[in-house]
Amino acid sequence: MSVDLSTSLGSLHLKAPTLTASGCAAAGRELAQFGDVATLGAVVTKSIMLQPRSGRATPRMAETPSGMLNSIGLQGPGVEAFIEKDLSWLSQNGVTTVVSIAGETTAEFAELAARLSNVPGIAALEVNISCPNVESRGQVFACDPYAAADVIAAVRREWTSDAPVLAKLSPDVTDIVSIAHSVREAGVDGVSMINTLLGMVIDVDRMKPLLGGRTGGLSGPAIRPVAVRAVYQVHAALPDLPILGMGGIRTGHDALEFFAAGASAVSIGTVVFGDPRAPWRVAEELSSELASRGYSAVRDVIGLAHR
Amino acid sequence: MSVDLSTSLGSLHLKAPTLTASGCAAAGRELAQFGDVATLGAVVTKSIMLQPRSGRATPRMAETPSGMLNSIGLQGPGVEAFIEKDLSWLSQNGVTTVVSIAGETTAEFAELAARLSNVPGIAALEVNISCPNVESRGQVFACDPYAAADVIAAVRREWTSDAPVLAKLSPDVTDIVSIAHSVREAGVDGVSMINTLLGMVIDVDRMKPLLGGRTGGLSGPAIRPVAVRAVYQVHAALPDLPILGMGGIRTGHDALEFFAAGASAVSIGTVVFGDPRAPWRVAEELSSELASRGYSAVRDVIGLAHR
Amino acid sequence: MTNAQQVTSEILSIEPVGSYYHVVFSAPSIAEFVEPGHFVAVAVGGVGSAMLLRRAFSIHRATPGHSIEVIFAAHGQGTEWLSTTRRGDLIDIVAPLGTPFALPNQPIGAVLVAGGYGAAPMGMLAQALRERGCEVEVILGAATETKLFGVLDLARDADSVTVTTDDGSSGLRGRVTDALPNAIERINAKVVYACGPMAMLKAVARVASEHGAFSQCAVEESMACGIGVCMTCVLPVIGDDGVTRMVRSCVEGPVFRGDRVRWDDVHTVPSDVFGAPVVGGH
Amino acid sequence: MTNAQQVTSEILSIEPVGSYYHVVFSAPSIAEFVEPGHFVAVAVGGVGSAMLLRRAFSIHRATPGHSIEVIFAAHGQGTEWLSTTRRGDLIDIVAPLGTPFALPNQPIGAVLVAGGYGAAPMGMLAQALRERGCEVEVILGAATETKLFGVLDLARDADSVTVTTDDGSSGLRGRVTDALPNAIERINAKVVYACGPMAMLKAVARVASEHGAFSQCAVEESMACGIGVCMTCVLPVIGDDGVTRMVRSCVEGPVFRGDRVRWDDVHTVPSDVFGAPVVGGH
Ligand SMILES: Cc1cc2nc3c(=O)[nH]c(=O)nc-3n(C[C@H](O)[C@H](O)[C@H](O)COP(=O)(O)OP(=O)(O)OC[C@H]3O[C@@H](n4cnc5c(N)ncnc54)[C@H](O)[C@@H]3O)c2cc1C
Ligand SMILES: Cc1cc2nc3c(=O)[nH]c(=O)nc-3n(C[C@H](O)[C@H](O)[C@H](O)COP(=O)(O)OP(=O)(O)OC[C@H]3O[C@@H](n4cnc5c(N)ncnc54)[C@H](O)[C@@H]3O)c2cc1C
Ligand SMILES: Cc1cc2nc3c(=O)[nH]c(=O)nc-3n(C[C@H](O)[C@H](O)[C@H](O)COP(=O)(O)O)c2cc1C
Ligand SMILES: Cc1cc2nc3c(=O)[nH]c(=O)nc-3n(C[C@H](O)[C@H](O)[C@H](O)COP(=O)(O)O)c2cc1C
Ligand code: FES
Ligand code: FES
Repeated sequence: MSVDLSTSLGSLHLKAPTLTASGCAAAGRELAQFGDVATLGAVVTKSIMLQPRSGRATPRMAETPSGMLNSIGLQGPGVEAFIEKDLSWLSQNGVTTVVSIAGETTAEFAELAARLSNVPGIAALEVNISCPNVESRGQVFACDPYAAADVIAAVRREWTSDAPVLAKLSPDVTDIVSIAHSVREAGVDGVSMINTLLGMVIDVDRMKPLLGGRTGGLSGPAIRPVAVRAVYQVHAALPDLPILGMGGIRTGHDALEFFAAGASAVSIGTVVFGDPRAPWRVAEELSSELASRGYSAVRDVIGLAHR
Repeated sequence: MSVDLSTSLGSLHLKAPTLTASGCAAAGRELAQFGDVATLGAVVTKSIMLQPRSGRATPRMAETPSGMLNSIGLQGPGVEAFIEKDLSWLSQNGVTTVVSIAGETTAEFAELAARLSNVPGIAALEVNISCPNVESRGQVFACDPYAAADVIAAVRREWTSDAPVLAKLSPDVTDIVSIAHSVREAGVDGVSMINTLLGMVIDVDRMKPLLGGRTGGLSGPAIRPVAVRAVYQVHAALPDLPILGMGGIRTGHDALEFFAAGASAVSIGTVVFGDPRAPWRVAEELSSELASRGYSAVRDVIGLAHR
Repeated sequence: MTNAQQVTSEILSIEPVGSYYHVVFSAPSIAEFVEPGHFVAVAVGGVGSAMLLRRAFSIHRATPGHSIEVIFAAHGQGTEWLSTTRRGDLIDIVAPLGTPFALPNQPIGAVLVAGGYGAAPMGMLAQALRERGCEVEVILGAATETKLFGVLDLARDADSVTVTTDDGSSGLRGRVTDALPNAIERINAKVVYACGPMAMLKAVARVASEHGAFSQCAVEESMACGIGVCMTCVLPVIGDDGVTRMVRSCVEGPVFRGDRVRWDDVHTVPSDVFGAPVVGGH
Repeated sequence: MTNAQQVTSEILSIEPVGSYYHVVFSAPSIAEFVEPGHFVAVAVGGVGSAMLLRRAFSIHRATPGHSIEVIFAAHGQGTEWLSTTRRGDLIDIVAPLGTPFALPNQPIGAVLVAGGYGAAPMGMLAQALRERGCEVEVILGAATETKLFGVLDLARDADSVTVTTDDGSSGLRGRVTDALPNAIERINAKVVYACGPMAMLKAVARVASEHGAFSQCAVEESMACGIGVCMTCVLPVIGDDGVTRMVRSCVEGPVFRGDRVRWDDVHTVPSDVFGAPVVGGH
């Protein structure tokens, strides 16, 4: 049986259900040696900032049980070089591109949205609000419903394109549903969830936090149950809000859990590091998982675990 | 080199650095076939409630990558049977016992503290505030600084024993430091951290949450980086507050991370299910880890990663 | 309660048998304590494994001073891993665990009913019963022939063996319970022992009761610890006092009296269970 | 950039050599593309593993149409696991990865310096250099004799081999850099190739510069992806434009010009690096 794997995130039609995750596929080019990136649902690019950025000191990663910590610190070339080099490569290669943006102030987010608004080849904007807000003693935007809504409202004002705007939520909150409510009110077309969990590894030889950035973001299959719970909760509360689900997806079976919990599409992040073909493989496996259970379209299972 | 593994949690002296974790060793008796429980730092008993309690429907557990979800629902015999059967066994066998209590209202916690105050053989009280507060639409006490402080203050009022009172904190909060502050103000002698993270697994055959209780608590090595971070943050903010650290400890090396982050003692939870000798083994391994790095006492490394 | 031991065991052999694998674990200090119905909890995954929990298997055979054996189906990740182990590999095991089958004091007739790998403990059980002078009838069922286990061995250990398969590929087409009434009558059985899927156990318990026999059913509940400390493996069982409690199948079971298990309420919390949520409460 | 391939490889052999293991991976479609200095990323842990990330190893040897080989030390959990694999096991590998050693167009003198398993790529490199008519001196160092690798093979592939050990258990007592100035002078070397611990690379780069030679250093940074998508493996490297950037060692490296790496600033973010935090900013 052939399974229809196409889906959508709000107004964005996706030919395939699996996307890359921001920061886990750079801007797609390196993955091209392992498969045709144009066949993916989309490439979600590494969060870009206005200015070039060196990122944090190394070590920037620590492997942990079924996961890893990273503290890259948003290293990147800045939005101008990104448009020139990365976006152009993606466009030329016919890749559906979701651009992730990050800022340290609400104004920076707004400026990024304004700058990218008229750039062709952007299928959606993912607003990574899981960054520290320098105007609020470093509290992460996504951890405060007001700060999160401010950023989204500012982006919305500047964003003149029809492409949907997604807010990327952090799981490090007491009540993720309230954050989802808040960004929805502020005008997002959907949410991406989850970003990493704040974690730490101690290097007991040096008796110091191992990572250059001291804390890091925990990702990978270790966090999958937290991600599935978050997707389930938000879909239960806001069934019409499209969700791009992610967090530890390794197999088609895992992806199916996210769709059943309420995701409309999924991103594959950390698992790509161990298996560069994962975004394609997971889509193929998802197809078999659906077929073997008698479903003919991935859209048919979205939110099914809520019945 | 012989390493001094004794430590303390506030006024409670512990002959060994590893304790069991609440809910992961019942009331100690079953572990006795694998080792002498009287040699452990302490047995922390399964959270006990006022009344007998059947717990949740099965399935109550799901294995997840490097972790597991549980939704036991605090099954237990109620405090009277607990005192009669469990506490008496523990006392007779010379086991250092930390009693964990749980309630659905502040009054229930207070009543438990009152009932247990004059019962001999309780080395410390661990107040499991990671339970839903029925008077507050099921919000977990530990997720709200006011509710958490109310419970602790109420327990403190009724608790006439000299044994220290610990609050067990949940990681499912935006800012665990503020909760720690709050329970400290309310009078705890220390904190236990972390309890499980809220998670979910979907059974994609039945297209329903797998667990009888739908969501469950995620534990095991998967969550260790979150636990180490939480311990580190709270110790940084409140260096004098004793911490009983836990979350995914599997080896002596892991335990050493917790001590370096600021824990004064550690509990071994989920890993006991796979290795019933873990509480003893981890202590032995910790001793070697310390010796090989030239430390002669575990007390000397508490908080060392903060220098 | 027999004391369980945690030991590092060497795999003395591992071989496919039909749809299953047959493993022999060295267990010199354990084997003598094993009774029919005991189980072993096996650590899976080796170095750097993501699987924290042990897998439970009925003990198929125990050779005192030497080894214990299990029969397992490669089902999910842990048993798949186990199927890739080889002779000489070292594996951590905990055994014997659980409450074994209760044996009669009288030389009565007994029917042993097993589904699939549920036949694993039946050889030991048949031998123990015959040593006590019992007449032993065995009924082995499975979905299809390759999923039958132990037919030849049991033919030796028991007085008679009846085989049923759902697809008729071996023996009678049908369910074990189709053959059960006859078997009970034939030897005037006073007890039925069963091991297999929950649905089968439930049906066996009912048929046994209907025919005036006791039943001893070995249940299979998902277990996190296997040693009684976690409370994941519970099911509603009626006590001697008539009160239903959520009882641990790893310690109080896996073998229960069939008439005591509330089969229809498994996976629920019956409202009359000890400590059940009160309305308006939890 | 050579295209990397992800393939399921069979372990054709795995043998201990001194303190290390020597593995031969079947890699018929990969081997012909391998150049000296390339590395392979190996998935570890098998079914149900908690280890998500690949382990990187220099390619020791490549036999076109057939196999690639690595030398590894069992160090942490992943390499420990790898050491328990056996002939016939299937393992997922990605190769060839990285930017290999740059080879000279002229038949110049070259000194190859390696510490411990850093000797792994040196045989291929020596061969490639000699094919170009270069004179090749090798200096192999290690803490102690059992940690030396490749002495005999390199004696065949190079013009001369000098050995140093920290404890004097083999060759000269001392560091590779103690022997380096002499070696450079002896053959009037124009380039020094180095592979080993960071501290060694730093010293080698300095000595090479002091003696007017270029250096090509293969660094070893902790890598999450190995393919250039994660930005974990960076170090500060000065570009042709004189600007220091945090550069990926898995793609732009692992081999860098020794005079371009800011050795003293590795594991920091120098204040003059491209995109460095501005004061008051991030
Ligand atoms: C008392 C007892 C005796 C058993 N005897 C046998 C036997 O003789 N032969 C045999 O093949 N199997 C037996 N089983 C079932 C066996 O334990 C499961 O097939 C096995 O645990 C599945 O592990 P997995 O890694 O393949 O599956 P996974 O799905 O990867 O397992 C995930 C988790 O769920 C648990 N789990 C999954 N399925 C079951 C199940 N059916 N029963 C209990 N836990 C489960 C696992 O233990 C593990 O913790 C027995 C189970 C129990 C409780
Ligand atoms: C380009 C390159 C070439 C290498 N060549 C060789 C070689 O030929 N032979 C050899 O024995 N080793 C080599 N190494 C080092 C080897 O990759 C590590 O020893 C190995 O990854 C350690 O894994 P583990 O599971 O033993 O350690 P763990 O501590 O369990 O590893 C945890 C994580 O840290 C990473 N890590 C740990 N140590 C290192 C390290 N020294 N370098 C990079 N990553 C590390 C691991 O890859 C893993 O992701 C090379 C490394 C790089 C980057
Ligand atoms: C190395 C690394 C870098 C990341 N960088 C970003 C980023 O720049 N922006 C962002 O929104 N998320 C970033 N993430 C988070 C992922 O996009 C994803 O939300 C998270 O890792 C959970 O998914 P996973 O478990 O599949 O990786 C990064 C994750 C990793 C591991
Ligand atoms: C099956 C199970 C039952 C638990 N029951 C309790 C409990 O009753 N009270 C409590 O405070 N914590 C309970 N916990 C949480 C543990 O005590 C511990 O805080 C948590 O599991 C993290 O530690 P670990 O990763 O070592 O298990 C339970 C955990 C598990 C896995
Ligand atoms: S499996 Fe833990 S109590 Fe039975
Ligand atoms: S290891 Fe990922 S970019 Fe180099």
